[in-house]
Amino acid sequence: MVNPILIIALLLLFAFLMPLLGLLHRRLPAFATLILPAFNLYVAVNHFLKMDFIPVVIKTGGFRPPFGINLAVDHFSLFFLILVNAIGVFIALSYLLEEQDYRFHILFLLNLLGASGIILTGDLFNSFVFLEILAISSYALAGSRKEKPALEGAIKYLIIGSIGASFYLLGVFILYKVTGTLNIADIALKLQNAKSGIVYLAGMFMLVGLFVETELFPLNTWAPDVYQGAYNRIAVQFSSLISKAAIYLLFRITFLIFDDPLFYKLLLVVGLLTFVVAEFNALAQKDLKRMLGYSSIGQMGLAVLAFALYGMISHPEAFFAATLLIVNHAIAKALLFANMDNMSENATIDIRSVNPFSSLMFAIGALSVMGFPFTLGFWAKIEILGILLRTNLLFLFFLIILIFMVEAFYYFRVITNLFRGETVCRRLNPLLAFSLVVFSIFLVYQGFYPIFTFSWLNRALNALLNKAIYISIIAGGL
Amino acid sequence: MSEAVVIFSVVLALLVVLATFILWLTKDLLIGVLSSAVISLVASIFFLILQAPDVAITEASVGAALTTGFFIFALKYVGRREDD
Amino acid sequence: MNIESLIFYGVPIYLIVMGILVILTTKNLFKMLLGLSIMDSGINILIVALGYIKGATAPIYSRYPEVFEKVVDPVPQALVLTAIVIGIAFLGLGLALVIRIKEKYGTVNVEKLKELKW
Amino acid sequence: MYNINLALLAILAGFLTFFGALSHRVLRVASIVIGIVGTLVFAFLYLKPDTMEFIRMGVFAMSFNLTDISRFFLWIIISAFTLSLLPLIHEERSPFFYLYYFLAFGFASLTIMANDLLTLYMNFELTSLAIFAILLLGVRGDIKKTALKYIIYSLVGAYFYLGGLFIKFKYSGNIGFGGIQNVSTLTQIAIYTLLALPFFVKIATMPFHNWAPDAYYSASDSFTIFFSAGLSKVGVYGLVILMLKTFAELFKSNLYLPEIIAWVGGITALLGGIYAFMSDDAKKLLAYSSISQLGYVLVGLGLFTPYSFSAGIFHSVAHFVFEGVLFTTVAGVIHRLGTSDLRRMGGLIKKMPISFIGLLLGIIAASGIPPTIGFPGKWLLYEAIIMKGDLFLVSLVFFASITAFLYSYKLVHSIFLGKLHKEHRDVKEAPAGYVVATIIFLIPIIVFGVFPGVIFEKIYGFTKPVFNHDVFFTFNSLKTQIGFVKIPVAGIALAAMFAFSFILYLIAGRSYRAKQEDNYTAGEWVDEDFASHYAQEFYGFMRKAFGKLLDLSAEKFWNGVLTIFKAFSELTRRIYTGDVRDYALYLLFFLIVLVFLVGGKL
Amino acid sequence: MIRKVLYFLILIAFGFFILSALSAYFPFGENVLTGVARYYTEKGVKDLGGINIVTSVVTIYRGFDTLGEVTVLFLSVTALAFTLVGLKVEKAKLPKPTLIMETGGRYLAPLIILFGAYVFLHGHLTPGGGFPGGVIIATSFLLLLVTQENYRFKKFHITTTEVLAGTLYVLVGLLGLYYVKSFLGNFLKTGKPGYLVSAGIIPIIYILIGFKVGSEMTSALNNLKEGGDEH
Repeated sequence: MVNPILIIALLLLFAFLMPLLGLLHRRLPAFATLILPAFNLYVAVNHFLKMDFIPVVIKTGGFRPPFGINLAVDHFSLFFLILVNAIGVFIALSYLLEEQDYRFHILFLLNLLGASGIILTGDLFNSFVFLEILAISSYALAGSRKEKPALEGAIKYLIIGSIGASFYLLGVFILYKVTGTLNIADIALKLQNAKSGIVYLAGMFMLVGLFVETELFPLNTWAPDVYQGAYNRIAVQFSSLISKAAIYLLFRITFLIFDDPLFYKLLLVVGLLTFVVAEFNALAQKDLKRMLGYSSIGQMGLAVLAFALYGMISHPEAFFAATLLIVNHAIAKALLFANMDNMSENATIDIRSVNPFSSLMFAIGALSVMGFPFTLGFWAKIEILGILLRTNLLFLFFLIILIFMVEAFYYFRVITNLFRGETVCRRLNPLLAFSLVVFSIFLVYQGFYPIFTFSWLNRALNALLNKAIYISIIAGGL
Repeated sequence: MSEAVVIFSVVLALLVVLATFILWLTKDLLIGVLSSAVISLVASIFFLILQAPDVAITEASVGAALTTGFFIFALKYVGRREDD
Repeated sequence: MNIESLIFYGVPIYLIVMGILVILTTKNLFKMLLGLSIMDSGINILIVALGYIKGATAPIYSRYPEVFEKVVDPVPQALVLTAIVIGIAFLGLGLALVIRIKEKYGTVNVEKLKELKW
Repeated sequence: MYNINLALLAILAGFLTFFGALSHRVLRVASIVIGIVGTLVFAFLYLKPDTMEFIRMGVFAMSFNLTDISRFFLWIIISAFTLSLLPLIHEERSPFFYLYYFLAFGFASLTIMANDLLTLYMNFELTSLAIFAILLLGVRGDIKKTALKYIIYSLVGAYFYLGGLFIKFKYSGNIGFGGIQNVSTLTQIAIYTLLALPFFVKIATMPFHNWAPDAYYSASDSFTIFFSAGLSKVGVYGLVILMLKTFAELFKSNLYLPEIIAWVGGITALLGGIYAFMSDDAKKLLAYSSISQLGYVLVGLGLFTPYSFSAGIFHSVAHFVFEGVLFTTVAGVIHRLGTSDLRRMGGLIKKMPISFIGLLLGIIAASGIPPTIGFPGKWLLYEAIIMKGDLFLVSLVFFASITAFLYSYKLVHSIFLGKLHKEHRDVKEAPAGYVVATIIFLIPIIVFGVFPGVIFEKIYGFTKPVFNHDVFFTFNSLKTQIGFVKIPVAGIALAAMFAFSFILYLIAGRSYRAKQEDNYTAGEWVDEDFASHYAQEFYGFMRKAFGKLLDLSAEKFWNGVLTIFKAFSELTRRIYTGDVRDYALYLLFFLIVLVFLVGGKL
Repeated sequence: MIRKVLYFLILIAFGFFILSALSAYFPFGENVLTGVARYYTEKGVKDLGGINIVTSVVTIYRGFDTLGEVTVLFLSVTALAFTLVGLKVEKAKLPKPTLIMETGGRYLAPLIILFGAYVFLHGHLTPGGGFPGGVIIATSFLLLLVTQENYRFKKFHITTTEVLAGTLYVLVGLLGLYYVKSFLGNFLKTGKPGYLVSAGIIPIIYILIGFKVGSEMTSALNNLKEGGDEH
């Protein structure tokens, strides 16, 4: 098996080499951009299949944790790694046919690096560093269109994100002060029984930083602007790659370190607010991409809500629902946003002229987000409603169903327009079209027969759920 | 730490307060940049007092020199006046 | 709360809040970046101050084999080194974006930067 | 195992027709015929009761089961589908249309075969989606609005159904059709309401009805045959299965729920009838008539006495037959005339005789006159209500049937009677497909009208286990505690009365054909083309009477709901002021809130 | 105005709350080294032979962070250049440097570069290290950019230095992976603490970092001054 550290090392190596590659041949950067995520995907899948349930610790600097920084590789992190890199591969595929500044490819690779690093690392401050890599590359990518809206969204995101990141750093350091270590597992070990108040304060500081990246309610104000302003495939990265890596970190930290009712309650409230507000805003949108962005935010809120329900019914089904929703949302939104490339520039919700292929793709993606039967989203919806009912919160249950109706309304409004619009065929990027087809086939096939997703998800969640093994393996040294 | 250092740092603290207020209230961005440079200089002295020479030298070179350079070059495009 | 903690905790926290205050009250993007930078310096000072130990020297054993001094916590300093560099990193990007915005909008006044809303 | 293949076959035929229609019209016709034949052959040979399941995961397994009930309704749908395909031969539509058409049939059949609530839900949703796609390819009216309205109504119903499904699962531990034990009546009623909602929407019960007129109006004419005669039975099936299998105890024990549902049905029947004879468009009229007739069905099912229940199911069969023939003939007329506006028709009796006969028998059946199929159901229904002793309901249903007479007469008069319009001089009889379909539809109208026992026997098969009532019918007569009718006799009597009055008319009738010139027209010259045809402002006085009723429409209510949602969203979106300082302010306040959350612990 | 004052008061109150909380939990200056810090201060020199513990922590113990840090810097410089590509504004000229500035700058810059080199060479012995050293070198270029009118340098050289330094850094890490089975592990002899040639790979890493940071910052400054390179 390949050492997972190579995922990061090679990404870095090629990122550093990229200017030279750009000088050698103008196509080389694009190929590198495609090959590296593919390599990561290979490594991740390989580990996922070969590994047993004990997490693998990869130490750097030659010192065992907590003295050196370590990568903690288990099925849960690998699952997210696979998700992120698969999206990365299919997005990078479409850049083969396009002229891009080599710096753009550097940004893309480093964005992927940040996501992979966040997912792989077992060290809290290291996660901050990778979060910054992710964030800064995201700012640049958000502004990469260099038009008015893109720059505006980017600068807003930069200001809010920087404040959040600073508080995240502060929280991390307070945790270090309390426990004398920066290793996640070690901190979890030290904080298992006794949490002093300052730990809660640190947790809140860190949550502020994470909420900005995971697009949760009061701090997601930048997100719609970025979604509307950025290029479509950058929007794909935001909805399917960046926020997913961040939400991985949120889950990991909340479950390992701050495993406390207060935090679950907070996440529940925030997730619910995010979901409701975002879906209602999506109902009122005219701009199609902005609408999709709001819907994306809402899905993140729903995932966090499902995750937070674990605090009430301590039953793994909550995590299952949340993660399944994340997978479905990542792929469906990748489909929807990438599909926007086939539609006219800044299309509105009553879009007329569009080609049949992209209408079909939009329909599949939208149905999957809505959780229509025989799409992957259906199972996610079923799981969510199931755990909502376990909690006996009937009010919440019906509120969520109501919001589902709102969602269905604004999506079907667009679908109706799409299928009545006179069909004008535009030239598609064939590789992008290929990626779209792959996404849609995955969604529908998994909707018919989700055994594949379910089994992998179960393995991932087993890895997440037995904390004890994770902690004892990684922090056992001390 | 000794009395003298404490008094010295109190003076520095007052300097920081002054600089921040200037930065906050001034309409001239160049003055703002310079006051932020002053702040990072004070910060580097604080680092020195707090027995962190590595950080001090980094902060001095990065915060005081380089950041200021960045800001001043950027100011060339943005313009000095903060237009309300 | 003695005078020292008032200085070495108070000043950085004061810098943080002033940074936020500048961001909240200015109309000028450039100035917002200034606010971010002083906020960062505040966080850095706070971290180093939290790692300080009375009567300890810097973690450099300049007279290594003979004397083994009592030193302050090296980890915060290492972290702050990283944090400083990260700070200037997003500052540089932010400046570039601001310059671009100045080019496109002709102004860096956030009240005129409200094309995307609602 | 075989039953599923019906759907697969339909989907296959759909794709076949899709490619056929892409290539050439002959191929299209050929593949449609193949579809008809294949469906029928399969249905006759392979439909045998058995169960199957696949995709098991956790508590859920996608399971199908062909019980007697589902087989009964499946046959209705199959016949409606195949018969509606005949007129479709003459329709030139986009290839996707045929695909969706077959898909709708396939998923509807799967819905009916489903053996648990979740499987039913999934296929029900897909049926709605297919119908939505067909409506998107509609021919007249505001197609987008119609399709959107339809899918939203169905989805709202379906989501509530999903909620009810989960609550049922919570209480009973399974998602099968099995009943729920030891749960308070109120909870059961709530669950029933949630579960039944999509089916109420499907059979267009008031106030969930107002997708129907637009949908019938704008959809393709031959699809409306299938839509009204076939697909609405999915809703009836859902109600029946819920009442018989899941909530039988509830309906037996509870006093109010049956009454309420019956009343809802009655009101639907009455208002539907009124709207029907008010509307000046043939298809809207038929749509409302369909709604009103399904209202009768709901009355029968709701009362939940053995007689009423059997009557309801029987009347749903009748509904399939006469709505089928009515929509077919009207579709033929529209196909020839190119308009569905009643005010621009008239005098076609000589041009399209077969269509006229079909329509005539259809409306006779719809008005429930023996010996047609409309009669036994309504008779039994009256008996049942009277035995229940609910006189208000009786009068309600009675008035409803009067409206049935009114709109039936309006339909036949303004299409076929009166004076022929000039531009319709050289209209021919409807094409072969329509005619054949009409004739085939006419057979059951008479046969099952005279021998209802054939159907009642089937119905008895699955009402017996629930009500264990004794047989109340022979093959041609019905007998309850308070009444007895031998249908041939009744039919002959009625025919005799009709003959007598006709003879009287021949002897003593003082009528002669008036020349056009004899018309009194205020002294101006009237040429041959002047249509003195009483179709304008038909029932105008009625409109004066019921005008207020027309004003208060459920649509306004639902639009109000939507407006409230929109207003709320307008409110929430204001949070996202494009000003980054506000964003920072949110961050600060959120931070402060968080800090004070833990402030106590510090 | 009233809004400003209101925010000010709110924020001051908030800050005071945080301040009290912090100083209640961590009284200033009286904490004992526990956990990893204890280990670093006690075993650090023995492990790596660098007497500057901070340097050891930065480059080896938490070397992975430092790699990430370098990446962040590289990322931001790239992003800056990428964002400024094709900027179309008339460049407001800096004030024309006087003779003194020009001459002083010309003679001062090499010394500053020398100082920067010293700083990152002695990173494991004295305060300083790669980042300050590199930045100091960059500041010398800043001086040249400000004082020397129409001063240019070959972008190609800068880029090559940057690429080589970064690549070599990663390669050193991979060598560690090859020799001591750990990325960025120290695979050289630690040598005698306190001497210039000691502390294993720490000086190498710092030299590379110094070159990388210096070149990156220089190109960033140049980009800011020239308003992006015409790509």
